[in-house]
Amino acid sequence: MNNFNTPAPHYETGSVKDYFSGLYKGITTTAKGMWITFKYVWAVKPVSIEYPEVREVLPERSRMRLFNDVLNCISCTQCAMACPVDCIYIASEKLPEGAEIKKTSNGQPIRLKLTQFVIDEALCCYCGLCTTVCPTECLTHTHDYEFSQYTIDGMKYDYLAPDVIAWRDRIVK
Amino acid sequence: MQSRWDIGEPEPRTINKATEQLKSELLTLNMGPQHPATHGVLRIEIWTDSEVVAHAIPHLGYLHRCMEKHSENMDYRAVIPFVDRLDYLAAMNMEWNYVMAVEKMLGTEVPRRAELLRIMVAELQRIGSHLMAFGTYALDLGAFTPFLYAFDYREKILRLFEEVSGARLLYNYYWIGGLWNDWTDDQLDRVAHFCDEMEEEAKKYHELVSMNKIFVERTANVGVMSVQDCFDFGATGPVLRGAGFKWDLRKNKTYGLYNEFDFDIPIGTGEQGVPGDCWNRYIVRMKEVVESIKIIRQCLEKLEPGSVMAKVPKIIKLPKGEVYVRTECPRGELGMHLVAQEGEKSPYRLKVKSPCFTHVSMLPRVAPGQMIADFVASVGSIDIVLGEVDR
Amino acid sequence: MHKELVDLINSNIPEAKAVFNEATDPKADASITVEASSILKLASWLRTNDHMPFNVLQCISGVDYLEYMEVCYILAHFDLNTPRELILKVKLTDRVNPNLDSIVEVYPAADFQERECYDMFGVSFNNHPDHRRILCPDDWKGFPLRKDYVPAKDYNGMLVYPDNKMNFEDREFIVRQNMIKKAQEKASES
Amino acid sequence: MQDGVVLTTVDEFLNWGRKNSLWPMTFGLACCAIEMMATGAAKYDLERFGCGAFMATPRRADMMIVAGTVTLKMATRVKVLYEQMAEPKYVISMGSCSNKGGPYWQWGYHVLNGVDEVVPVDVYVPGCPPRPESLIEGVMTLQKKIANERLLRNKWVKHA
Repeated sequence: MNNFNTPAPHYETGSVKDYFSGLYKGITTTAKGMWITFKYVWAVKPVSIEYPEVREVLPERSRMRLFNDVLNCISCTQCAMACPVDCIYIASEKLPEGAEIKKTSNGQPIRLKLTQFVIDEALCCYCGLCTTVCPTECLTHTHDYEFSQYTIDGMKYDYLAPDVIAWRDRIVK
Repeated sequence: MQSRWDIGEPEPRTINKATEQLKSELLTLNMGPQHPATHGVLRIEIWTDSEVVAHAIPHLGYLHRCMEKHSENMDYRAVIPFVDRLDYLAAMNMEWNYVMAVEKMLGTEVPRRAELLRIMVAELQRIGSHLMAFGTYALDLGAFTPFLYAFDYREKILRLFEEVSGARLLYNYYWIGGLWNDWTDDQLDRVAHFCDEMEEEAKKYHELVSMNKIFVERTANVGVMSVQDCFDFGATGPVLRGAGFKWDLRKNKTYGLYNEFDFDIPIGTGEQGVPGDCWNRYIVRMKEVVESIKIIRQCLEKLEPGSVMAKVPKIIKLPKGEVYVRTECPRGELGMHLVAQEGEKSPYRLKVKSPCFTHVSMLPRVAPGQMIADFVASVGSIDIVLGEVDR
Repeated sequence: MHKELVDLINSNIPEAKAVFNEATDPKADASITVEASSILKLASWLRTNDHMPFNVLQCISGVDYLEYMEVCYILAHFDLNTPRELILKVKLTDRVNPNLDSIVEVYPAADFQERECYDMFGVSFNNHPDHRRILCPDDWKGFPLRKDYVPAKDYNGMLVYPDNKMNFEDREFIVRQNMIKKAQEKASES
Repeated sequence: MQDGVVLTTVDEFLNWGRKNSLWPMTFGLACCAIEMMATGAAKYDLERFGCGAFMATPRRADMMIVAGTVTLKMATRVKVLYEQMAEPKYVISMGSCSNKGGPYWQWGYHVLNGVDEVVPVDVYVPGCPPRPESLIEGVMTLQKKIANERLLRNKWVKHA
């Protein structure tokens, strides 16, 4: 049949009885499947969540956008080292001699002045390794996932900027 | 009188001399990187001889994300998110394999509750992965509703995982020395509730798809891979079990605490068609879902309170040496060959033996003589995930 | 299992010169090192002998130790009552054009694995049916998983590392750069 | 013609029609593709926004959701697929990998850092992988962008 020695597809040609039994089986099994789906008209509560109006409550540990409460940050750079993707950029400098040592919420002294804390959310892989090594628990995952942007630079969050600090009262309990 | 239609014996069809010399040739089709039936970016160059596949050449590498190069530059804990992204449908099993390799070299003793929870979570992930395989396989063959059913139940599993680990698909939940955090009793009850629902659901899928005459016609006796083929190409998992060889690492080379559980290994017995064809591979996955439910139930009974994380040094440094650890993943037998140098913070070399990589290499042997639609069915039946094939 | 297998190999295939290397750490795995030239004969013997057969080739993983390169053949025996697995190592000293015999006739599974080993390490396998790169594009230069591989900056027109995306202005502050600089200064003083 | 009332209302009407029937192309690359399928499935239904019909061919698609890691070998295909789509076409880059290379930006010698190297991107959806809700929010931001486009006015008004 073909001159490229491709093996011909094997199809066994059944008898007339096979034809009709196949026809019967085809109709009954498909009808049974359709009946299962038809039962969903009255038997099952609708599954879909109308997202913009109905928002699902995220579980407590859900890892969405990161937030760093810079007042409690002692700039120990543990998170920058633990990050597998290197998307956390921290810079700190010595406090001037006489300056008084402020304390974080859980009592650790802040000896370094944090000058830059930037997380590039476009690179971040949301794995949560940084939040586990943070000694003062200031770097946490929040629950907001609605921050798609038109430009790529919109995703580099500078946590020292006043508008980002303003999120603090919404997030930090 | 002679009727107009009576022209006597019609002469045989004559072949025009000119068409005698016409040479037909093979047509190359690209089941290209973007194709609804290739479950991702796999390109198969099909040489077709009028709708019958003459031979097929898979081209891989469209999702080669250089994971092995990354694992040489990350410290041991930071490699876990990259191991997640290998087989993103069974991320927990991938993590478990890597974490078991590191723990074997490190020699840490994982607490019993963590070991039991690892088995439970891995089996839940196996159900989720098989649901995905069931949904997309029915989608390949044209049935859209099973895809919605499967994803409805997959969402329930993802919700459970999100409450425990925090992410829906790529968890970073298995840590070196145990688990990141523990399951509360309320979550464990929901797992038990899910198991009961899933049992009815599996019966429903059986009626909806497995016994459907059209599905059986499309998959029985199609893409037959015998046991000898599987040994030649090193195929494992549902492909080998579908061919009728009872090989499952959870039973044959027990790791973790699998020896304390009793469950049996479904193999392709050839109810419909021949063992080793697409239908048997599919039905082995469906039966494995029921077995996994059994394991999860036994796991829930055996759980007793305790710590979930063992004592692990802050910076992990492995002794010099290499280890090869194999676990049974939903797609087959995953193996990780970890080579470590003395006093180095990152693995020296991590080679991932991916089951789907070997299954794709079987396609050129299955393809010749199949119609293109059957070839789509056999590609779908071996359930490829491209993140793991291309690493 | 390993010692017994080494004696078997040395008795059946003398030029293999199998050497059993003890696991360097009690928790790690032991392996057997074999002569590079005898790999094809050894593979066919390993698959068909009746003392300790290995009917499945799991994977071929290359490891680059800078002075020499090592190709590990990981074999397994799928059998219900005597499951076994073995790490078979082959040392290749020349880095310019290391090559081995392809064992595709014995284990068809080796087809893709060898192509990947060639693609990542440059170990060419003679009389391999389809000796192309498998993961990287065909016109890719260099062998990525070698330790001395420097990734190319761009690949036919597309920038792999575009400057505007590398956050250089943030990276001056990055902690690792400072640590590396300090380490270099200390190294240069001492 | 000037930028008068007539053209603006016609533009708005066309934008309204176009933004509510964005047909995406089935273009799943990696893990984000699974979340895209979850968005298309029953629970988080993309069909409610008119973009549930996943078209297999680029010819019939209006929107390309680049879901997953764009490797160098795949980048040329992404460009070809983008060019085969009919104008007006939009691109949503879903997930950190296609935004800026994601976890593979530093050591991935074969990974393209950001899909905007090959195709113009309209909306970047962050996340790895993004939740189905954040993908729907990405589609809604794209719809906001389409709502005040000036396709007719740019074409016919001289000093647009």
